[in-house]
Amino acid sequence: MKKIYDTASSALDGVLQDGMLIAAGGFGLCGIPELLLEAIKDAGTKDLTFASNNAGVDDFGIGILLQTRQVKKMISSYVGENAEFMRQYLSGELELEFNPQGTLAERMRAGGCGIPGFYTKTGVGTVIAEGKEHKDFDGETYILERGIFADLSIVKAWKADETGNLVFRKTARNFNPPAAMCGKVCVAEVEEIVPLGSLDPDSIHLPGIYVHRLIQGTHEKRIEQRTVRKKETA
Amino acid sequence: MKKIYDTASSALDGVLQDGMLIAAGGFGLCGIPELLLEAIKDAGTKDLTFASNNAGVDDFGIGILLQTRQVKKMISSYVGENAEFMRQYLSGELELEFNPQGTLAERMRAGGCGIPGFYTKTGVGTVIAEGKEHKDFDGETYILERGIFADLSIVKAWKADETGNLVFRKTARNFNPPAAMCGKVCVAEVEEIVPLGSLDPDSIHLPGIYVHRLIQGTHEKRIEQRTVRKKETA
Amino acid sequence: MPWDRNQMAARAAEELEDGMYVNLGIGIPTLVANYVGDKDITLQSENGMLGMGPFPFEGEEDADLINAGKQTITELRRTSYFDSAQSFGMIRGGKIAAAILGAMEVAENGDLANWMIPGKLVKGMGGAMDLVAGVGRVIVVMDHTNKHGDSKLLKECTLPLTGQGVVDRIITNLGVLDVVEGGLKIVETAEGVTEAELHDATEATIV
Amino acid sequence: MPWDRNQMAARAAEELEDGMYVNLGIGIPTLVANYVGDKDITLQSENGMLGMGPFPFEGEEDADLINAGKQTITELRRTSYFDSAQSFGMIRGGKIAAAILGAMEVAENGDLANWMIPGKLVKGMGGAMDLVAGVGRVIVVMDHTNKHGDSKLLKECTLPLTGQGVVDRIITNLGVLDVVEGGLKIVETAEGVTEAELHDATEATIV
Repeated sequence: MKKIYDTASSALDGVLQDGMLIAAGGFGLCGIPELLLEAIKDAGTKDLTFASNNAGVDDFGIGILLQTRQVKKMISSYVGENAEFMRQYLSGELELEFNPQGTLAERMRAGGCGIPGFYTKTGVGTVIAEGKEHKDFDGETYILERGIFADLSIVKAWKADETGNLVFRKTARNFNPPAAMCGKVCVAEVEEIVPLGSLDPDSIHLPGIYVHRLIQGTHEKRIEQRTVRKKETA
Repeated sequence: MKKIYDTASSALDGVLQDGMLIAAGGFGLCGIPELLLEAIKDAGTKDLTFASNNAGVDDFGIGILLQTRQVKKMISSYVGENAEFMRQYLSGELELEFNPQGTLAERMRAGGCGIPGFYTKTGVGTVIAEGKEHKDFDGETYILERGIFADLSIVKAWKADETGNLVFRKTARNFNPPAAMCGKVCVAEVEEIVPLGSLDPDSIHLPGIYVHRLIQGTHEKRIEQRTVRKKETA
Repeated sequence: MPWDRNQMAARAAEELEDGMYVNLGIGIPTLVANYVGDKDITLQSENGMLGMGPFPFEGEEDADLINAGKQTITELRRTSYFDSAQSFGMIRGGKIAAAILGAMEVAENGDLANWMIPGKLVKGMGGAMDLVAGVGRVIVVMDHTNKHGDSKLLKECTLPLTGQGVVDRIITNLGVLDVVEGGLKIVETAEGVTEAELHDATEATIV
Repeated sequence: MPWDRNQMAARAAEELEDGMYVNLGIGIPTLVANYVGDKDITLQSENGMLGMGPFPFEGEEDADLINAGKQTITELRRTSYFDSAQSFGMIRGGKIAAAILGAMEVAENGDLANWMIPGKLVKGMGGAMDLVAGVGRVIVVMDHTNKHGDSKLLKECTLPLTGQGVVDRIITNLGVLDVVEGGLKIVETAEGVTEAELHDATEATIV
């Protein structure tokens, strides 16, 4: 069973469908599946719903699919830094479902773990709780949040082996493992596919069972807020 | 804030109380907190409830606390291999709450993640579902399982640094991370405390935030079923 | 002639396809690994491992490396380790394509009993309830009848259930049966076993 | 004289004790890190990191290493990385001792609003709702009044809530107040600010 594909487009061949729900990894522009997003743009798939913490910026990440009007709805926790998003949202062209960041991450993990619903204190007493089931446990009130079961997951990792075992790097891990877990099909893009046996089995962040297709590519890895400090002179 | 203690007994000083709920890591005899269990035996703490996948064997693991009658109740998925356990259970001296293994692991993780309840298909239509809330999601029936919030967690890892970052080895990881997460206080025993900075930050299995006290010790690491194959002669 | 343990295991191995992630239970199911040939199968051990290898050579046992039956095993080049919550997350989440399990009883509606005999020794369900509820396909491998010659394929299970309506296919020493609408359907019989013999040995409705 | 941003941050740093794991919000809370002195504080960044270090030196920025404000940062010897589900698991699970956050409004019952102004730009709550619901202690650092001189410490919040009854302590440019039964209680005033001045600048009930 070969999981490795040559290009992002070929790795998405046959799995894209108008109106589908896609879970995407990444936080801000860090650890986003930039090559797969480009390929979805090229494929022209429409009416997409994205479960993704952010919506990219105007010309990078999910932002490029907003420009082409391929996105119908976002399930996100934070969508600042994206003027086109705001415009489409305020004009009613784009639906937006806000989820608290941790609720979104847990909803993805829950979907991947066969858990259709879980209770959380997050959002109780806020607009987030409106219309959701409330339940008391040991005298405290919680709301029911639902697992996300996506049609497709797209994620970005640092290294992979041919069986799809993935390793992430630093804070680029973020939403990638939960996003990968909750999709019926998961396609991963990585910086390097290494020989089988060269990843430490104790240090694999996402086992290959979650990864159905795999590409290696060159990533721009854009930095959103370049902040530095001065070296003190000795 | 020093987390490192000299002995298992000193690491448990002040945290043991009769009647408390203890979550313990380990699967079978693999990755069990053997030194801390010995110290609990020495402390003589009584009426304990253990959330632990197994109950050890008669003279090792939680089994030693069954011998001394320090255990009131077990929350476990499998308690074979333990004659004294069976005797106490059948005579009514010991309570036993069976949990499916995955439900037990998820209940511990849920407790550690502030989730008081979650829905699962596991056990629907079996004795496990009796008395539990049933709920349909998308046409399928699930039961509500509760997060475990333990008074104390005891776990065993391979390596730690002084801030309590833990690394496990092979299948000795098992229940240790979820058990560690669900306790108000977590005490860990490790084979080696390594200098700060020598663990790869991308490969830490359990961040030190979950670990309040730490000891280094020598472990017997008993093997329950020694199975081997013959080397074929060339 | 009915199949022996190894023939049953070999027949069960035919159920597995290239690229599958599979969980094998204790007993005959464990033997299935010997018959996968050059198919690319990855074995899950629910105590926290994908890519389970064979038993170690003598002297190379590692106390930190065991399977769900607590036996010492080895790792492969594809192996990954994870904790029990993650392990059962992938089981419950349907990521494991198939589980091959032993059973005490299977009912014609797919009910499975394999964890407890009331009044006798109570060991616990371990991961069996999670597996049957979560994996893509549940294949039972067991003798067609018990020691007393009574059918283990029943109209209704008499023992406490492991799962309700969970079994897809049953491989016994007499043949292969699928759980379908209204009862069990014979897929094939062991060489030399007639359909009539299989009917006679089966309490469950055969459709 | 009211405290300036740095004095507020320094005062907030006094809330932190040796061994604490802390999450700092964007703005003034970020400055708190400059005032922890030799206390052993571990900073969490909710995008998946414990042990957040300072900004990198120029030329040493790493696109894979950012904080929750998307700024490039560095790691420390104690650093660990994890995914977002684990990160918010520790937040929701109460493992983070304290969060120091900015706010638009705080009500006398501890309600907090800091994520949205209806009709204006909608950016989202990010991790703020999770933090206020989950961490051990929520400390708000903000100016006592808005640009128009109106109190930000209110009887009731007018903006959509981030959390209900979640704030423990408020540190403003005028002083420190605790949320207690019946309203806010003055803990201290900034040097040179009288309790009367603080009363005058506060809409919330002071008890």
